[in-house]
Amino acid sequence: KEVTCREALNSALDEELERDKSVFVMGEEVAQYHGAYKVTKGLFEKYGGDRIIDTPITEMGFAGIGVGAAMSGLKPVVEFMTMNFAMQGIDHIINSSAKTHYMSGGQVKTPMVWRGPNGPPTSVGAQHSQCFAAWYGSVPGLKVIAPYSAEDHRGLLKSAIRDEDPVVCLESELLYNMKFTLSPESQDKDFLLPIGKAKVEREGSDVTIVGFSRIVHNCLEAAQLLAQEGIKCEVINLRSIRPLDVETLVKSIMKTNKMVTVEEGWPQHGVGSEIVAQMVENAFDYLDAPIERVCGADVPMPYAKNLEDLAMIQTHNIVNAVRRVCNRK
Amino acid sequence: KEVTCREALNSALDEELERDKSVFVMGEEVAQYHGAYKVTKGLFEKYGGDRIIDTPITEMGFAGIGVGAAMSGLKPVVEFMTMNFAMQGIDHIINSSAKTHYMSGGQVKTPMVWRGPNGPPTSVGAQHSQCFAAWYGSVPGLKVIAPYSAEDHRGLLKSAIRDEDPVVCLESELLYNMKFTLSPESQDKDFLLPIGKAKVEREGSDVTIVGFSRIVHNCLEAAQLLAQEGIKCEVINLRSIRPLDVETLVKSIMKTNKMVTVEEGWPQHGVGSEIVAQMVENAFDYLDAPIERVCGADVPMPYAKNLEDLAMIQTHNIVNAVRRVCNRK
Amino acid sequence: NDQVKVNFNRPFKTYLLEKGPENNAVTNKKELIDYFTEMSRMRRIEIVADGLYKKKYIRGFCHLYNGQEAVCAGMEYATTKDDHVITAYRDHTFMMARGATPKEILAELLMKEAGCSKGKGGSMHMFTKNFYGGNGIVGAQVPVGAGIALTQKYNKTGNVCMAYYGDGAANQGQIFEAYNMASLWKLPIIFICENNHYGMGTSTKRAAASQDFYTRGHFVPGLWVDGMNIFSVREAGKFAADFCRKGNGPIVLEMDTYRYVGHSMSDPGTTYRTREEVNEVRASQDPIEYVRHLILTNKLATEDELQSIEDKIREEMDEAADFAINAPLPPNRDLFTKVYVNEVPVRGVEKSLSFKP
Amino acid sequence: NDQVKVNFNRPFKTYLLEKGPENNAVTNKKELIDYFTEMSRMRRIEIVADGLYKKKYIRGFCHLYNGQEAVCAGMEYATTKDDHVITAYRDHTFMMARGATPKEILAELLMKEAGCSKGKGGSMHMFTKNFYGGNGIVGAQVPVGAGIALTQKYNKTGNVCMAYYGDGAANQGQIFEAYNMASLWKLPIIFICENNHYGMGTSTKRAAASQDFYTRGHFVPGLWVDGMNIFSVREAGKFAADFCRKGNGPIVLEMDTYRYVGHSMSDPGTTYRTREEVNEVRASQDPIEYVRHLILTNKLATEDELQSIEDKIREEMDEAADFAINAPLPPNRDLFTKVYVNEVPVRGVEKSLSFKP
Ligand SMILES: Cc1ncc(C[n+]2csc(CCOP(=O)(O)OP(=O)(O)O)c2C)c(N)n1
Ligand SMILES: Cc1ncc(C[n+]2csc(CCOP(=O)(O)OP(=O)(O)O)c2C)c(N)n1
Ligand SMILES: [Mg+2]
Ligand SMILES: [Mg+2]
Repeated sequence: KEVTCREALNSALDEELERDKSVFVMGEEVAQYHGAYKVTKGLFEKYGGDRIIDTPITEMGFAGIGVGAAMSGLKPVVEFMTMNFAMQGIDHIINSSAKTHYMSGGQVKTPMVWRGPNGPPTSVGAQHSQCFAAWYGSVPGLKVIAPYSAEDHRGLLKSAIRDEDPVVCLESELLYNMKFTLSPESQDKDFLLPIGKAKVEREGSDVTIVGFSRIVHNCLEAAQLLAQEGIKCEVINLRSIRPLDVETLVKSIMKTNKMVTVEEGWPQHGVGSEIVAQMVENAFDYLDAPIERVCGADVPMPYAKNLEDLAMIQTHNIVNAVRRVCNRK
Repeated sequence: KEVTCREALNSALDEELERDKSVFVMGEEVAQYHGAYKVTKGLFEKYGGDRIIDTPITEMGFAGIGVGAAMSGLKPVVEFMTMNFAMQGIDHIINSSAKTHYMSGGQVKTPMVWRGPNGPPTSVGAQHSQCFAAWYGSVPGLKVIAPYSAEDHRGLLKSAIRDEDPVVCLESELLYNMKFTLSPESQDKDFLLPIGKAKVEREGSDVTIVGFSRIVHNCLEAAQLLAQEGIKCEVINLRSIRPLDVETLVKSIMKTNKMVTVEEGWPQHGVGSEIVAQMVENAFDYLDAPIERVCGADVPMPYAKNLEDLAMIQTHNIVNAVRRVCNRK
Repeated sequence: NDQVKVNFNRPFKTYLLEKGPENNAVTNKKELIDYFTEMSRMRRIEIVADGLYKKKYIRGFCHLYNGQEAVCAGMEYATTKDDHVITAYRDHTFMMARGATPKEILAELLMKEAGCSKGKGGSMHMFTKNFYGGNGIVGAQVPVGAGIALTQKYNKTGNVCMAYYGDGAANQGQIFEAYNMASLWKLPIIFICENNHYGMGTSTKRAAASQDFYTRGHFVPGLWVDGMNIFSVREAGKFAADFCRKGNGPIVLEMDTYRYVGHSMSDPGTTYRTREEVNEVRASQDPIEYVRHLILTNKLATEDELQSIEDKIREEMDEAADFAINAPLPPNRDLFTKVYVNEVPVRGVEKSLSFKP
Repeated sequence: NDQVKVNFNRPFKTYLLEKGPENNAVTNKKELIDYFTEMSRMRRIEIVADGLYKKKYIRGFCHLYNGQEAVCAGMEYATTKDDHVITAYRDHTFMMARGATPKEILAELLMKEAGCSKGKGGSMHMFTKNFYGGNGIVGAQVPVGAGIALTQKYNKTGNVCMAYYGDGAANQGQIFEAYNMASLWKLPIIFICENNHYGMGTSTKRAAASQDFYTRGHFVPGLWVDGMNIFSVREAGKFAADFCRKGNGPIVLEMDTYRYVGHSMSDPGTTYRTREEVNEVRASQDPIEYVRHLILTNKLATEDELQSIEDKIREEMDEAADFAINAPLPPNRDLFTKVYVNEVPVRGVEKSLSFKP
């Protein structure tokens, strides 16, 4: 069955709303408008305004309301129109949701999902293009997922909703329309993907390419191009940013001895930096070449297409990096 | 001359207020109460309420006001009582101050300083102990400084105030009372330290220890202890998180071939991760051992002293890490 | 017949309400003794905490409630334990009002495993049944409270949420966002502004363009309440809870009250206000002395009887303090637990000191 | 004598003001022709942008102002170019009102180096003298505007800042924080709520517990203004600027207006409101048609004369569009410049593609 990632998210929400009456969805335009990106299409009609709640444009306020609802027994799925706007309510994500279980000695739980499109779409400029994977991924108490395929979207979001901890789900506007085949298992109402486990999307023995979210597509594309040159790439889709599946990465690098990390966010203190640090800590003696990081350019996102193209990762950037890593003597 | 870091900040503010009428200070309790940590003592009396402005407890609002003032020609020094509360206004720091110069094609400037105590003091629990170095350090358009000594505090804050870009100044409550000797040069009214340059606090040939802010003290302590075992540590005080002085780090590691990074923040996507990634990129062939990261434990900060001591870096943790790095065969 | 009628000499002020509560209340011996006892316990636990702090048993922030007891106590007598409460960092007495024992509260302050948050939360982060802390970010607890109220509406429990915040917090934007959504969605929430006239060292008139906090909800009805009088508080609380339970949506209560002590332990509390001001409030409006006075003038108990209540409280708190002092710290392993609901590997300060469940 | 008296059929409503402006205004031929011209230029540039968008010359968000022209234009005629303006993302016409040329505006939309932001900002991020954008985060521009007003007070310039925001934005907490500080500090700021009745697909009554946006400052005086009538806007603007310049602090103007088009280009704008509603407003309240009507009924110009103004505008805008289409993209090097005021090394997507100044 071919579905878009939008449909995958939609079906995951639908099934979990159906399954558990304590699950509800809130956010700007999620109900009557069906979501700015139509992810919640049809849910308002099916579940009504008590469970699919349109909020005013007050991110800090409804983030706090989400936390309070979670603390008192509900399971909110809080949509931010984009994760850029979540910055207005980020204090609640960090200080109210992530830290409370610990601070309360385990008494209070905040089972909830914070979701929305993250990272650069195209042509919307600097304030609407930031990737927050590294920020949220740094915070103990949060889990952070970043689905790539339709299967990822279904399996991870369903797991996130059922999780007892707060989970940040970083989506990509550019993936919403992308189509993937759903395996029969993944169509099951109880199909869950474990949070904290990466997926080897393609096996290879020469070099490991690691990415997450939308850019996995380009990683796979690069791998295909490189195969024609005889370079066998292993492509790892992280799926989760936190917990980070270091084990799978180490296993891969022990085989390939080379790695390229790929992320759309800024380089400094990024997911790539952490992966390099982990590989140095855990697989130093297996490293045959310095790990290269391919990242979004270290600038606020420009609007002009030529500049934006240069600011965003293109498949050839990954190809170049892999070649350099593989050709190093 | 011996002064505390609090006095160093205070004199820097005083001199810059004196020098440039467009400089003003705003924040909670900065004027009549002299600052929650007394950093602004005496300034209200000297410069009056128009230039030393007490704000209500509305971080998002006054952060925005600071940006607007900077855009229209003033040079605000915005104090957050602690950087934890800056999270309420972080959207303005990122989206309004850091990105505007770029988005406007260079037309609009936001020369301003965002300052306040950052990272763990002691015994105030999870919501008041977060380190934001990695977050702010990831953002193009921002400069981020993290002074250690009294000289650092004076020279970096004065540079920050005179800088044409927005600068985040991450201080440490635990340093405010710490005394340092000020060299004669550093007492000069025009004493400036360059933003983006690290300082070699202690030279050594066996291993490089890198830290910033308060923990540099422990790095130096560790170096002294290790000297007794014959391990010669080079200690680098980063001073700036962004731009990160990769050059100085590379120079050091080319000499010592070993490194330990030390930071009080959480490990994942931290400053240490970036340093490891940079060393792998720039000095791979000089690395004789995996770089070890010593970081705050990956938990929300607990209150109980025994747990807090375990969550925070102690000098012996640095010593242990250095020994491991040096004894690796 | 031990009924006592109390007239309020600082009457309610109403906002967007046709009629507020009556400016008097009826009480009786049992209630009066209860109120005296409960408020005295509140006062006492803070005095004990203060002493323990000065002896360095307690570290960090420690915000005491002395002077404000009538608010916390009065609201509890106006509602039920199935209703919900959230407040900021000045939370010790709220814990007690919600049923937590002095032992677990003091043990928490003393960082012990037996503390209500297992020593992990401290003064600002205490939680118990239907009480959601103990929050350190000024104002943040208010929308969280609205979320708790949302749950009540969602589950049709008929219960309300009381969300407390200070006069300083009252300017935070997120509180206005909460007012708006609570009104739109008719959430059963009582917004309770404890106006103790200062946010740290800043008096209300330097922080708030309008100091009529009971009107600050703008489209939310409100009541100004003498927060030093437990009966005013109780009547306002009943009125407000009833208003919410009827599905009218939120209401704001401004509690006019006073903090006798400094903001936290490092603040002497006398640089931004005079000692005279503090003494004057203490002498003329103390909430406990007021109840004592009612009891004595109505001859419902003797001075000796009250003294013996106080002695018992002193004993209870001293015992709790002893317990807390002698209780063990949390085990080191706890550093790594409760980060998530299930135990997972957690990195320590050194990688080699990491936790494996 | 070409004076024309205009009576407002939708009178002002005042809030916390003893007296608002008169419900009429006097104008003359020159003004009427100017207003007609300026508003027509505003309408036209948006129509051209719309066309260029549909031809895929413009990408991403593009928020048009059609229908709201009287607000932006009227306020400009009430103030001077030394006063300051900040708005959200619906900003093209504000740029023009502040003196930017259609060429630089359209070039920006078409991502060209000749654009006002050198192609880096796009539709939402335009800036020019005393105009601070073009801001994409709903509500954030309002405290920033208060900061610009702070500068005016600090430097005693006698100028005011106009901070625009939508009805949807009006619920954002930071706006209330700005109201409070602006009042406390008596900042010369005009808060201008452009109530076009929808924030994206949400009507005001679903988003705001009170839809009287001119009163939402609570302690800030306010005026409700017919935002479809440039004279009402102008009189309100003069009144407000005068109020601010006298040191009275802030004032809120609610501009009742309407957006003819969808929220942005992907929104047809007809799922949450009916086509009839849109057509009805357009037919009965159009701000440009109103001025045309005044000119014609007062015989200050002929239809032909107005037509020739419109033709000239069309020419101006077509020329600007041509210019924009043919202008070059920014040089690739620009990717790395203006991150900071001084050029510094910047990392590219690949480290090897990094910039060295
Ligand atoms: C967002 C935020 N800003 C600042 C602080 C520091 N702070 C803690 S309490 C306080 C004063 C609050 O005053 P008020 O709301 O009146 O409560 P009170 O202490 O009087 O009970 C401040 C500024 C904080 N904890 N959180
Ligand atoms: C903080 C934030 N939240 C959400 C958005 C997405 N968004 C952009 S415009 C808009 C609607 C704003 O409506 P209104 O303030 O009425 O202005 P109008 O578009 O009608 O001019 C929304 C929700 C945003 N840009 N910023
Ligand atoms: Mg107070
Ligand atoms: Mg609108």
